Amino acid sequence: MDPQLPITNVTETLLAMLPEIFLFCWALVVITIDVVSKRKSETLAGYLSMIGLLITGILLSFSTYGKGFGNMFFNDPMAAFFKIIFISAAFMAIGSSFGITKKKIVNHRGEFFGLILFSTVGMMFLSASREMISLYIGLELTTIPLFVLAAFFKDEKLSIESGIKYFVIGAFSSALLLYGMSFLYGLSGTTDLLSMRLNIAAFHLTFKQIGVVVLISNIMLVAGIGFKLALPPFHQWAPDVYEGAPTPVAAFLSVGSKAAGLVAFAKMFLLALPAFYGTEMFPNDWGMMVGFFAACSMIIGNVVAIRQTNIKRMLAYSSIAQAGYIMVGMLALNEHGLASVAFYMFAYLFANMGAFAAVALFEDKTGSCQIASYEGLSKTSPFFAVSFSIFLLSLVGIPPLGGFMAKYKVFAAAIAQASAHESGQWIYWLVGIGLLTSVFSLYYYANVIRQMYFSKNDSPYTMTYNPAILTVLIIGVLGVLAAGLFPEPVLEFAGQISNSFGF
Amino acid sequence: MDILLNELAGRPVFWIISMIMLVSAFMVVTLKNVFHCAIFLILTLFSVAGLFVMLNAEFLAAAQVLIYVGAISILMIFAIMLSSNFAKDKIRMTSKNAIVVSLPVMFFGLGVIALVVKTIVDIQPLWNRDPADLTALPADNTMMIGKYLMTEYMLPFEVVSVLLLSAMIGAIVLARKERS
Amino acid sequence: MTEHSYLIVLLPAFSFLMIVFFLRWKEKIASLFSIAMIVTSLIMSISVLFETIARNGEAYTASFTMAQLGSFKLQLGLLIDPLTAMMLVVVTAIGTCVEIYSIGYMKDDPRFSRFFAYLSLFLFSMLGLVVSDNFFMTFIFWELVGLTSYLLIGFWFEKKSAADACKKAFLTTRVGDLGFLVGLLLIMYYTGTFNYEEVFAKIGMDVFPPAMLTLAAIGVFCGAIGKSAQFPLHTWLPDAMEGPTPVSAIVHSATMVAAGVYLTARAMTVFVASADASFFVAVIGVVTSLLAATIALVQVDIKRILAYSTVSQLGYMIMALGLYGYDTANGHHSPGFYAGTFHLMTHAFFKSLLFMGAGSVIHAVHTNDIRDMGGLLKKMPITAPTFLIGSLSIAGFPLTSGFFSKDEIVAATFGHPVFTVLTLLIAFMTAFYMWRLCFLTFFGKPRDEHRYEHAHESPKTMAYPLIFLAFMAVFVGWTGIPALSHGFASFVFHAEPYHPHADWMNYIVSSIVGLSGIGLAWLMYYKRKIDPDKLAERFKPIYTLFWNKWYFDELYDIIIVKPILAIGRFFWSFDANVVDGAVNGTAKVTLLWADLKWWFDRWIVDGAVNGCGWIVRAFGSLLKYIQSGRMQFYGLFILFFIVAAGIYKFESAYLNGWIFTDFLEVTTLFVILIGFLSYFAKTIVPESTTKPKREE
Amino acid sequence: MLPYIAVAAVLFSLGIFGVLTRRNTIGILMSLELMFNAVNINLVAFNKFVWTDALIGQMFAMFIIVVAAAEAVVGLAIVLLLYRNWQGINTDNINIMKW
Amino acid sequence: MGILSWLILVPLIGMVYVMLMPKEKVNLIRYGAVIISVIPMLLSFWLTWDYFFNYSGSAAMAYMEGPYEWIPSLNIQYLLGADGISVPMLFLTGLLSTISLIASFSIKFRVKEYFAFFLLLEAGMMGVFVALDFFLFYVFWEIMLVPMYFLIGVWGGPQKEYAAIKFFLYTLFGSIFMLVAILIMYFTSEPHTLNMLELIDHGPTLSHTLQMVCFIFFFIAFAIKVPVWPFHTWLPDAHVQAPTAVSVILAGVLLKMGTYAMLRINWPMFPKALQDLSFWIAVLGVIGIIYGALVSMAQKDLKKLVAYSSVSHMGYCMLALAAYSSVTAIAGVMFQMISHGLITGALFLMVGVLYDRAHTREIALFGGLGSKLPVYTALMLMFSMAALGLPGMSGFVSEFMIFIGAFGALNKVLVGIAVLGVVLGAAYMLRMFQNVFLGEFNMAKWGGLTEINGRELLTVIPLAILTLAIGIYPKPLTDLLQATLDNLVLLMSR
Repeated sequence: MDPQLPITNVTETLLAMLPEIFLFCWALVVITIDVVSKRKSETLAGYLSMIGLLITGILLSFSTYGKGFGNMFFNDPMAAFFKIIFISAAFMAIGSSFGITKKKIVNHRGEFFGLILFSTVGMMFLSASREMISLYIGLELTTIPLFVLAAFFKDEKLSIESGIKYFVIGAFSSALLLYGMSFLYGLSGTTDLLSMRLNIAAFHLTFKQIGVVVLISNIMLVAGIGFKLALPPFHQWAPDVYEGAPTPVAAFLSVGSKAAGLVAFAKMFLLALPAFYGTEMFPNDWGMMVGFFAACSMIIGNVVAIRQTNIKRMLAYSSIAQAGYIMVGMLALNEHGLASVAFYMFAYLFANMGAFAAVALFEDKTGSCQIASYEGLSKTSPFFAVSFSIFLLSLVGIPPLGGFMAKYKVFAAAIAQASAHESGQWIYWLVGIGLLTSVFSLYYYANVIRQMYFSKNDSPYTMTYNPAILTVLIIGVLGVLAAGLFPEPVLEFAGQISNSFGF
Repeated sequence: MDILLNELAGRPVFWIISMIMLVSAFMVVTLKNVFHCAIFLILTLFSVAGLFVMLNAEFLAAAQVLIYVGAISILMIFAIMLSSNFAKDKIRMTSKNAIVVSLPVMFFGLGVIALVVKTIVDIQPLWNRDPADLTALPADNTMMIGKYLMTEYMLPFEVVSVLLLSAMIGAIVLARKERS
Repeated sequence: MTEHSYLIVLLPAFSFLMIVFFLRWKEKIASLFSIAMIVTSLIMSISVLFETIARNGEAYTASFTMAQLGSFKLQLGLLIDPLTAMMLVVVTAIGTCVEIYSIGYMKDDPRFSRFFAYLSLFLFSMLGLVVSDNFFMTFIFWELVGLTSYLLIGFWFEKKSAADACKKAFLTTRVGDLGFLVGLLLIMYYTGTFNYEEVFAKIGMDVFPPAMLTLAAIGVFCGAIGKSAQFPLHTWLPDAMEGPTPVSAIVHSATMVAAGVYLTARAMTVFVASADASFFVAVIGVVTSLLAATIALVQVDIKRILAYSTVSQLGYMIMALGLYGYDTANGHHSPGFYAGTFHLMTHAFFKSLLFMGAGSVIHAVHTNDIRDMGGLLKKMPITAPTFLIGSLSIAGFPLTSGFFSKDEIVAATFGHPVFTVLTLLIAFMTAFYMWRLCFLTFFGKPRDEHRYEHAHESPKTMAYPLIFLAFMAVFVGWTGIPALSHGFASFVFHAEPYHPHADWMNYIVSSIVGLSGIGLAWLMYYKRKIDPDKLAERFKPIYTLFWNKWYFDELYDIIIVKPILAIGRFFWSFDANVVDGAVNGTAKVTLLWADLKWWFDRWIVDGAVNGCGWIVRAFGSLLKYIQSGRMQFYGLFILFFIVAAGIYKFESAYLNGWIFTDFLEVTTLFVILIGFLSYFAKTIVPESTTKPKREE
Repeated sequence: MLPYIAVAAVLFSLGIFGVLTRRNTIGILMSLELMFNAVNINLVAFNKFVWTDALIGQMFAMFIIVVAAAEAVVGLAIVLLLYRNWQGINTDNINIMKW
Repeated sequence: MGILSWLILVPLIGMVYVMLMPKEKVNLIRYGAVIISVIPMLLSFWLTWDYFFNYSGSAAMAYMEGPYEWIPSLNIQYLLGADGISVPMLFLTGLLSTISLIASFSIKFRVKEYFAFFLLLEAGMMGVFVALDFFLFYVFWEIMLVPMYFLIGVWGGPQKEYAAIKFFLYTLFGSIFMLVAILIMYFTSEPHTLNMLELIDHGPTLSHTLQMVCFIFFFIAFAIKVPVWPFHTWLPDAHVQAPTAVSVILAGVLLKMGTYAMLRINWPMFPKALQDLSFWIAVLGVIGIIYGALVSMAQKDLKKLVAYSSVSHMGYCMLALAAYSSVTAIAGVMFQMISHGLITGALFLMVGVLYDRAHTREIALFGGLGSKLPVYTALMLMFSMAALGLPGMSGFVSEFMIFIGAFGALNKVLVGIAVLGVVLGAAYMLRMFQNVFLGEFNMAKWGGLTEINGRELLTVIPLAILTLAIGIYPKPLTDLLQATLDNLVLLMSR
């Protein structure tokens, strides 16, 4: 189960933690340089952050699997995989924020990027923890900078509103999560997730049943983590926040924060509580409950998105829906399950970050987020239209783009689970809902494409690209295509995650 | 319920502290004047600290007092004073809202208690242990905590400091008035 | 020559291709080329005929595989037996006449060469039909003659009536083909082959259940009904007279419409095996014949009279064949087969003669209405006598072809008194209406002086064929004179010569019938002893019925055409509205979550659904408020679900499903919960806050 | 142990109630603190009555206190922004974005 | 790289070429695209030729390429192959693609994008007909949707947006069923595989319920593409709104994918389910025949009429497919697919020719065009006659084979009803022909119409020749199909 050599001494531990440490220091460097340079350069902080992320990525490739500080730091394939996702998400979010740093947040560029990096550090710690306390702290380190980032346009009501909404609901959910965690601690006497799993199993065997307190913790944990995933019915903050927050932040929320939530979910439920998955553990089971929420997510996300006229709001609902698909993969407790989640996240990263980058670019140019204002763009800015269409089509799940591969993998996992166990038949329904709603989703994604392509008029706008956003768009397109056409390395990597979880 | 009553019967101090805590918490969530709320919040936090002491968590109690009472509450009072003219600003809760909310909240609270009771009954030896069987908490738990913080919990400790740093930076960025 | 007989078929096709691709612009050459081809075919046909006679009527076969899948084969093949040889000569001979005739008739037509192309194509198809050795090939050419008929009827397609008529002809015959196809399917299913000889052999081996055999036979006969314009599909033929007259002469009198008779004769073995089918055939034949004759009595359009006459005569032949099948099936001897095929031949000549004559007349007076003619005998020294000869022949005047062949048909009905009486009645009517036509057209005073003045004899190219055909109309029937050893009969019955009744009584009766018909017409229209108008007044209902052709067109329009169109439109509207609506509906149901009003107005227009729609709408418009924009409500929403999930789980675990027992209840409660929440959300939103326009 | 858990449950519920009903944003922050405190009581109580061999519960509570402090700081900063932009911190007005 | 890969790759290369051209060089783009598309066409011709002479005797897959590992962790392979049922389809695709590209010269705006999408579409179509790995098949199946969506949506008629999204949604809706079925097949097979040929062996070992479920799922997916009544409503919209060349491809190739996939996957894989359901499939087919014909009769728009006639014609395919035990019927399906591709493709081209000149397709507005446009009329007559199943044309052979085969294998009454379609088919075609080409010519209104030009003739004539050739001498095609179909029938009758 632990294929990795344990890290024995502090030096090795620190070496294993090098990417995180480096990134944290780099964040400080970025902030400092920005302050020291009197915030003269529009782009310096941004490029510095991107470079820092690149270096982190390089460092990451040298880091080893293993654990340190007890179980507080536990570098396993899942951590490594998701760290890549976090770093890439941060990279692309930063790349798409050059527009706003140029005009809107002139005085706090360094802090803006620094906070994104802090949040990334939090995510990385989160993904590398196998212990409830560090998990929680990682989660908070992820979220708290995001509260600030959401409200970063200090004189725009929308941004402030999104900030306060995100904050209140976030803190509320975090309290709920903690409450659930406290009961788990009460049951198992440990915060180490693996020991918790063993303890609970042992107690379950000893006492025949360990009471309905697990029920409370399950529900509370789902609510707390569901908030991060924007999983209905814990999703309502998402559209508002995405709409109000700076677009790159919304992008980062929709990918990075979501991925962090997934990691937390996987760790809490698949690592600590897998025994309570099925209906035989009724009423303490969580499988069907999460399945229900996933179904809600797919339905509500896709259905409501159809009505949206604001593209950020539409993408928010779309990301709510995507969370549902991911959860379908999460619910498949087999060797494909987690791998599919990870892979989905990987493909989703490029498509969604790309889409948000396009939206950010357009918003910087025109100040509008209305879908209708995308009319006729394909003639004036073909590259923009093509790449945006590719992102959207990938989100729909059209082969050979990454989104399709991801959906395929997820549904394959679910069907493998459903066809293997009699009690898992309900997953078929989930798959059915997922597939049906993914057809619906076409409607609103295609609507944007329709605006860009089918109009007879030329758009009054012509996009201009700065190097950063161009990089982001190109990375997005290449990533989406690569994830669809040559996904093997990623899939193999993702497969290791399942292995390390014991599936 | 019997269990609850039995246990309560023998502990007047707990009874008093928790009552103070709950009543003042109730005040916090119902009073109109937000400044009064803050005062009651301090009282609540104090009583929580008291409970911590009863639970052999002296260091925690101290931290509670220091951090919450000493820092957060004061911060809040500052915020209140900064953000509102508290003499005039008496925001009322809408009654409809309160009623509708109180229903699920009551369900929630009673449900949790009921489930806990049920669990205690179900897993008798685990959760309702005879105090005699328990190894007592180390008396020098403050020292223990110190040790923990420097060994096992070193990493979260550091990460929390990063968290605090980032929160601080964030708060400064947000709170700072821009020169335009 | 027989082994090259495929050339007979292919030469007209060659002519068609040549004209279409190369000779289209050179009208003279086109027509001459076409004639040259058909004459060659004629010569070859004659030689084939003699060779067949020399072979003692033995069949010659050759085949070519078109497609093959395992044992299933589609083949083209030749079957040259006496029947084929006879038909080859008839078709090519009349074809030759018509093509020559057309040079004159179509002289000034802008699509002159195209006409010859079509004629060649028709001849190709017709000859292919004649020589085919299997049902499949027959069916192919059967359809092809249908196509060419379509093209030729619609040759002057600018005329709406022509355009309508060609469509009607094609469609009506296709209805018959439907039956033919089913018959073919049955034959294929039970015998596994289409080849005539194999099918007949298989029938002898009892592979067919009797009922299925009858069905198959009737199916095949349906083809004949359509093509030969038998009741109830006879309505297209009179309309088909919208085509140029040479077309009527060859396609719609002599050859194509006779294809049905030919098919029946060709497949006689099948009918012989099923008495019921044969009887059906006979009845259809006689009914058609009678029906058409009655209609012909009162018509005034010269070509239509001839058309109904054609229908009537075809019914005659069909009846004869049917009776043959019936009698043979019952073990009796009958001359029906001989009579039918014999009449087929004679009729081809005299009817094409009549049509061409009529064409000549029309050419001269530029009208079809016989009431506007009269006294043309003097003006048209060639047309009129030949026409009269033709009329004599069809009326059964002794020693003409029609006399001998019709006589055999009457002979075939012996043993079936009803048929005998009807046959004689029809013969009487035939003589009457044909001579009514003759008297009105050629005798008496001209009724339209203007037209009369301009009338003139047709050019030589039109006249010579008439003379030739008149000659044939008299003498071709002599091949069947019993006294001359029944030449025709023994020829077609090569294997088993059968001597028909050479009954003098028979001859006398039919002569009397024919002559009395002529006489009545003479009395009414020449001598004016009986006023036809008064007679019409007297029998007004019957007259009207006949005049309106028994209302068949109207009937079909009401019971078939209109309903089909209506159903088509209905399905279409169904398609456009309901199916689409339902499908779009499911997509739109999604929208209804957010805002149902629009959906409601647009899609639920039906009153019945209103109640349902209202509930959904009310619910849907409430749901919108869930996304109320108030963060505390969002928190409440979370709390609600936590509590709901807890209650649900706890309840079903420990209260044994006291509240929630099944999925439906849970769903209902869930829906109620959502509804309540959204209602609540709505109430806590201050009314004044409407969604502001945020960005422009 | 039960009284502590029960009291914590009630405190937690009161916190929820406050978060969901206070129309003053700072009131919401206060109620959040109540919730966190309830969690802490839980943890410490479990540590005292069930799992006495280590101080995990107390450690956890410690971290929660710190995190709660950080959250409060950020929250108050945002409240300040609210006040600047809306000239008030009443939650009723903060619903520009909806539907 | 085998020939099959090149078939897919060449259009993609063409797409890249078109994308690299500056958009002002319209002619370079047009001619380049056509020339590049000629290569796969010639390849497909050669393939047909080679298959006919070298492989047609055996039922085995010829020209197998792969399996090469593509995504080993999901057992997804790159596996191509062609047999007797793919080769004619490839032929058709190659031919119609080139013809449509030539017909696309009338596209005047956004030429570059148009041709790029078209070539992508061609690659997708080729891929569907050669893919033997389920995943690969699905990918190609879906890839076509995108260019199609754009082709309809950007260059289509007045209601293009609705039509485009409807097409997209419908097809996607169908494909999700296919996806589920593929996954079920994958996970029930041991070892897990996506190789169609292996799954064909695996299918009958499934439990009866699972067979039924998978069968129905596949059926829905393919039926929407065919389209089988009642899944047909996307078709008239898509056809009518699409530009001419796209309609041609839609009718000529895309619809065939449904029936092809049924023959390739659905039918042989679940013989038991097929045997249980064949009656109902036949019923759907018959309803389609009659319904399509009746609805065609009510149409006022020329193109819509042709579109609905497709519903009717594909109904024949379904009827014959239901008669799975008869080689004749299945051969009829293949014939019908080819002949419908040729004939309806040609009809759409012809309608497009008229539309380019008259800018309307309203049947009632025309009349008597026969006297003004003789060549056009003659061609139109020929194709109308072919469509209504006149002997000597491919449509007749196919319908005849279908009837013969279905009559032996199916409920006779049902086939009897289906035969009615022959008359109805004649009825709507003749109605149309009469109203448009016969009758009086309105000189004032349509005096300016010009005769069909050389380029347009170039697109139509090959179709005419093939239609006639197959109609007159179908034996080469039956020889080509024989072995494959025998084997298929064996598989389907397991």
